[in-house]
Amino acid sequence: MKLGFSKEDEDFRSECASWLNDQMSGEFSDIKGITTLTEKAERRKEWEQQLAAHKWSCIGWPEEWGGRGASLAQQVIFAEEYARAGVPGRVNHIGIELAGPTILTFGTDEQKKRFLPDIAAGKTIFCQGFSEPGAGSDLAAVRTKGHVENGEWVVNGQKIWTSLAHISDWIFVVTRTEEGTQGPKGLSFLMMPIDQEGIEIRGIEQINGDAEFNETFFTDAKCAEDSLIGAPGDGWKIAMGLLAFERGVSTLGQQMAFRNELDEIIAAAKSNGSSNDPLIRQRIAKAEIGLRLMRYGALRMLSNQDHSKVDGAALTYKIQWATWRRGLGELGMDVLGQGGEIAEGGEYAWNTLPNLFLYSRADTIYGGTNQIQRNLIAERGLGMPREPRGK
Amino acid sequence: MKLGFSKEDEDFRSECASWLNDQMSGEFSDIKGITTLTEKAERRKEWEQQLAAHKWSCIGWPEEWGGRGASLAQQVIFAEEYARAGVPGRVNHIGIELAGPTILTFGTDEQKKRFLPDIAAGKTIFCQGFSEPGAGSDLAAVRTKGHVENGEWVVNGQKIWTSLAHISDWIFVVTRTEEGTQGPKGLSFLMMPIDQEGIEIRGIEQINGDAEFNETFFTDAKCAEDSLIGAPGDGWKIAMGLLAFERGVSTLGQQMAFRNELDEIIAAAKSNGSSNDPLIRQRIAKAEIGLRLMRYGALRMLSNQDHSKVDGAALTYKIQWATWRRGLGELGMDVLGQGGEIAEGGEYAWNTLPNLFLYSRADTIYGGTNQIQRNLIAERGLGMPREPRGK
Amino acid sequence: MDFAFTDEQAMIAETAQQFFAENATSSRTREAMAADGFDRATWQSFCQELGLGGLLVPEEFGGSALGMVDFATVAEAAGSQVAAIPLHGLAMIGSAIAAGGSDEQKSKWLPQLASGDVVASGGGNADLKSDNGGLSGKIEFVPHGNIANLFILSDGSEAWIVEADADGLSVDTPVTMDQTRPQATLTLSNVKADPLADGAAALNIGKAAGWICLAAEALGGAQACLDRTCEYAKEREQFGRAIGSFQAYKHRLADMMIEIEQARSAVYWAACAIDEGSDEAELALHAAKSFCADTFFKCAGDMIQLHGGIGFTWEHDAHLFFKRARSIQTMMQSGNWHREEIATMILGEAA
Amino acid sequence: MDFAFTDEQAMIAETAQQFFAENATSSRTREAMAADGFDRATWQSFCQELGLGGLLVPEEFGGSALGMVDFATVAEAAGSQVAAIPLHGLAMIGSAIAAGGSDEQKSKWLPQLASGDVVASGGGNADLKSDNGGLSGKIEFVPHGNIANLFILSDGSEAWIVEADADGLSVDTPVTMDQTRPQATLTLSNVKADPLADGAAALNIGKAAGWICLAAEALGGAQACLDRTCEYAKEREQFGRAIGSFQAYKHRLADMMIEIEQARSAVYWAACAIDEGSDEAELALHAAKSFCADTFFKCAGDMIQLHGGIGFTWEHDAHLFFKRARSIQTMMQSGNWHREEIATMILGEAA
Repeated sequence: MKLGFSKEDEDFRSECASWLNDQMSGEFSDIKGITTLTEKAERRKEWEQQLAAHKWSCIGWPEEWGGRGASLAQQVIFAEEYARAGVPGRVNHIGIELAGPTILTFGTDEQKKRFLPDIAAGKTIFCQGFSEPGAGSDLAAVRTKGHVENGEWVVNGQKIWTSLAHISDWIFVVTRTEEGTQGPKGLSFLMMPIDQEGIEIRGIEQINGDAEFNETFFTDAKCAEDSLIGAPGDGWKIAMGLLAFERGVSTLGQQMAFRNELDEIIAAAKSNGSSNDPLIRQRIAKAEIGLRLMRYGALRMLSNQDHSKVDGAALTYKIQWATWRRGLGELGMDVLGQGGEIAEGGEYAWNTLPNLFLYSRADTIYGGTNQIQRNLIAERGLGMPREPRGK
Repeated sequence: MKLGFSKEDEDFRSECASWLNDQMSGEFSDIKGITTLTEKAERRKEWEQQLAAHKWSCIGWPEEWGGRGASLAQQVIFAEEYARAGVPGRVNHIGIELAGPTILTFGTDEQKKRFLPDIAAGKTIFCQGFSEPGAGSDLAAVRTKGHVENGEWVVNGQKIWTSLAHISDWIFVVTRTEEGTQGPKGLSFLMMPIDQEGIEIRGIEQINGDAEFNETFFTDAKCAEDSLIGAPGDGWKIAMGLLAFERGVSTLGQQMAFRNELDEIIAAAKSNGSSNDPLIRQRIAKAEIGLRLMRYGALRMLSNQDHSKVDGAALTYKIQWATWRRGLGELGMDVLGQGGEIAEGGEYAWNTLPNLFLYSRADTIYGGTNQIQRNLIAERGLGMPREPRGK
Repeated sequence: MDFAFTDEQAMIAETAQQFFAENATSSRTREAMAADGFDRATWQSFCQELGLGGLLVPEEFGGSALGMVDFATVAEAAGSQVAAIPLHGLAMIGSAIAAGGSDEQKSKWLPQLASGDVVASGGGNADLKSDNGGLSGKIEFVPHGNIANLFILSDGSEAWIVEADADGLSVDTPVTMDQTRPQATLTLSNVKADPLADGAAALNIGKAAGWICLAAEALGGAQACLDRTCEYAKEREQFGRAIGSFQAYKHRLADMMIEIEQARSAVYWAACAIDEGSDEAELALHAAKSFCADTFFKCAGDMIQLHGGIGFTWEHDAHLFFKRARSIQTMMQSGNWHREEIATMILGEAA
Repeated sequence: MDFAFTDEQAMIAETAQQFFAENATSSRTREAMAADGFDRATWQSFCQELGLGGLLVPEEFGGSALGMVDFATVAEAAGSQVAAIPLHGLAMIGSAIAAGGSDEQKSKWLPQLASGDVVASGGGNADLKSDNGGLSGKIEFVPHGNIANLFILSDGSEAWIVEADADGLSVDTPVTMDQTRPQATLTLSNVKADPLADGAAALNIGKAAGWICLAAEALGGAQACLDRTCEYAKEREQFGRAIGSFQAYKHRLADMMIEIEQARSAVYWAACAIDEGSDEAELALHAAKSFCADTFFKCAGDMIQLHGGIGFTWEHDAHLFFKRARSIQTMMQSGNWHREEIATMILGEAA
């Protein structure tokens, strides 16, 4: 057990920090510090390509597909330095962290050739079509249907919470391709181009006034027959595999963004004097502890090579960060006091802390609500009997 | 809506306060301030009889059965003054508050004549046989069996958590009297004399070192055939009726005991300086608010004459006080700090606050766990679908 | 001692519930949110058709002189619809003028408040300066200050009536998170101000009325969050069952009810204590404001959570409750402040 | 960077788990509780047969000179059985003497500590007075002070070795709530005391070792509460179903696991930080002690609640965990104190 980084790793840290800082003070200074997912999307696509041009786009991927085959320590370092430098989140997060690894694991050679280089190069932006209205956190309740017609997949149905769909090129969708099936059986995993007549995207306005999420409608939407990943009926298995990728190194980058949020709260508390309030002091200390434990939980999870046992750190990670961040949103507002109620511009648009307060209410919902997470933890982690399904 | 008491009521308050204070500074000064249920049981039986001799034993009962037919306001006042004077809890609480009202409501005239005068007079002490090992909070799972033989009821089985059984004269037991029945059907409600060969009582040692609760074993235990309240099979209905009596005026007396506990915490905080700690101050204020809201919740519940609707205050009362008191136990220990770990005598016996800390862990369990309470609230109070029973 | 509504109180409560359900609809409230946060139509009907504008105003000045308990039932009903109306200002300013105004001040303003012709609000700042009848300074977070015609402003000991169109007064209204109750910033530069005859009495009851209003609104809001979530829980299915049949879901609903029942005791305890001049009134007010605001916030947060994704959309009403709950928590002092007041009563000042 | 056990560490952890499960059984612990709170048989086997008494002791003095990570795995295992052994004193005093003792002090005491022949404990009080080598004062809450042969006592800056049989030292042992770790009161009247060569170094590492011990015990205890409750949940039926199939029950178990996983990160982060001399060590220690103690207390309370009535009996082991958890919360400063230390690092002293 060792927490420190080697000399080589620290050199690597200097290298990426220096490159990222150069970018953020130079050519891409106009996107530095953006915290929302939607702002300046076009410039951020250019940033994806800039990353790719310097081989920083997907360092954990194998070299043959545009990565560096970087070690865990290096990936950790890159994620930390990326966020520390104030670089905005990756608009192709889903392509790099989810679609890419899924194709690497489950795709054919041809599919790898077709998709991976363009994802790595920042030319193909992906989004994710899992949730459906009425199905909520229950992936097995998918009703979007797909069938093959004239050598193409034809898809009909509706997805919801398709984050960033409006700026994406491709979407992966879980569809029910075997008629009459229910639950996890009969689902398939398809990659579909978004720019076609059969796909319509509508933004969903959120409580903070933004519209990062979308509803996506499929009306005889089409994709080539070989856009299927795995075999027909493998959709559930592949989707579950993909969800495991979600707990990868990028969590550390996310944590650095949390670090910035907590630092903003600390600065606000110092500036308005609430840093002298013992109740606020306790809460800030708890938030600090929570963030540190998140970091070391993530490192435990990433260091863990024993895949034969349930990884408790991994299983509890989603609810842990989501709940922590929702609490952080409340802490931020309590530090700001009544002033947190006021938007500074003339519009319904929010600075970091009030926006965190509003937005973080979604954290405990999307990607599996806290309730679903607790079910999973109790059933998979603790061996409790499954919740009976109705009907 | 009116909270103040009338002139007559305030006169009544003076009257009972003065009598109670006389007793506690005079003949019964030796039992003043006792907070456990078990200490000095024999003297406390004498106290029951002293109350009866002065018509203070069951003021809410009709005059013909030894009561005063007192108004709600008067009952409220008596309960408050009783506790304020430092009088210990009633060892015949169950007789006065549960068995008596149950007999009044469901008993025959003969049963009333047989039991009520002696209960009122403090001559018959009752305890309660509901819970069974393995049945927990699930009254419908009762397995203790009763049948009629030679004109007597014969009972076999085991009850648990029979508080005060070792000093009681009678026990009421819910038994399964129709063979082959399950759930709420086929249960009957019997009154049994405790002093007989067929009944054995064993104390259960609790985590605070006391043994207030018992296991009670029935081996061909007997009672007269007319000791059945209601008809055979009415047991469930009567038990439910009895549980409603539990939320009567005596709750206010219980609250006065809580008041004394909170006051002891306040005094300890002032004395050791933790009253200057803003975190302790917040918690004491919250405890104070909680106690006040308990009082006004109880008054709402007692004032409510509209029995057509669910009474939210009544339905939520048990979990509210139990959870509040468990928190009070933790607050008391946090005020005492490390000193709370130390017993003052040379034995494993605890002063009020450490004892409260230990004992209050039972509050959220007996009489229906917090979990069961939440089920009831959601199902009866909010109309949510019932939890499916297994098998 | 009878802690249940009288028949008359029950009737007022029912009338108010029905009125707000019919008038302060989601679409009307959202129209107001998109404009100046004032649902004029509802307010006009409330004051004139329903005649409840004068609830706390003495009969001789066109009111019905009812008590805080009656007012609380109305504020509870308004809160349950997140109505975008200046009820808080009416309660504070109406009761303040009634208690501390001169006869002239009362007869000039109270009838207009009762009729809804004048919308009132107020605020305070210890740094307010009064010089030869001219008031100068800055007061932030004046609820519905953007549409008020009349203010009572205070430096903590004295109180003045200031008209919105007075020279030297400027009213700025930033965008607020809760768009159903905008908060204005008043900047005063030697503004003509009419001192209330008995400022202390006015402030005392005005503050109490304001706290009762917020606590009762919070109670109504919290109950609405629970009611709406219960409806959803019965209809919505997941994993093939109504989500309300899942035990963990049920328990969260139960936890909401447990808090709400206490909040209900708190509001009516405090209202009764004021009406009866009880010496518990101050403690009750601090308890009610802090407890109800926290209850509402918890319930509104739970409402979002228990609705899942849809609860997080602008389209759904959950965020109206959530934002109102947050603003009530911050208005007229935080929960910690109120609890510290109670702690001081019990423990004395901290050393 | 590799935040997983080495093979050797995993082996020590497994050995210790097995050892305590087999030795520190409920019946042995209860025997100790009824007597002086010291399970001698387990302690002897631990030090001698298992040879783990010298875990933190340098090799030249009969120890195995392992690190805090190794020690934490052992303390975790001891905590999971609420073992009635003076491990806390061993960790504190052993590492203190190793770090701050003279060569003579080390060679005199460390081998005896490692072998278990000497049981050590310690405590402090700023009012301790040293006069011509004689120590006077009173020190409360000395864990297992009743059976210790050796103390290190401190006034916060200096530290002295005091032998239990020294003239002028009296040891009183009141009954404590947690009977598996009695807390003694030492009264000293001009007691012969041998100052440690480097008191500051000794105190520094001794405190760290003590915190790690408590945090790791708490982690082990919390995990045991969860494990035992899970077993119960699978066996025990109510309403015709295993109680572990009820969603609310499941969610509480899940909440325990969520906290425990964080507690695990906290313990090994802090232990690593000490072993590696990281500048995060101080923060990590405060985080670990406060977080793990709270986690244990929560889990032990939940263990009682989720067992229902049986969990509240003396016969069931739940109360051993509950009382140990409470005592860990109070030992070596409260959670609030540790968090305030962290707040001071982040925010500076409060004005």
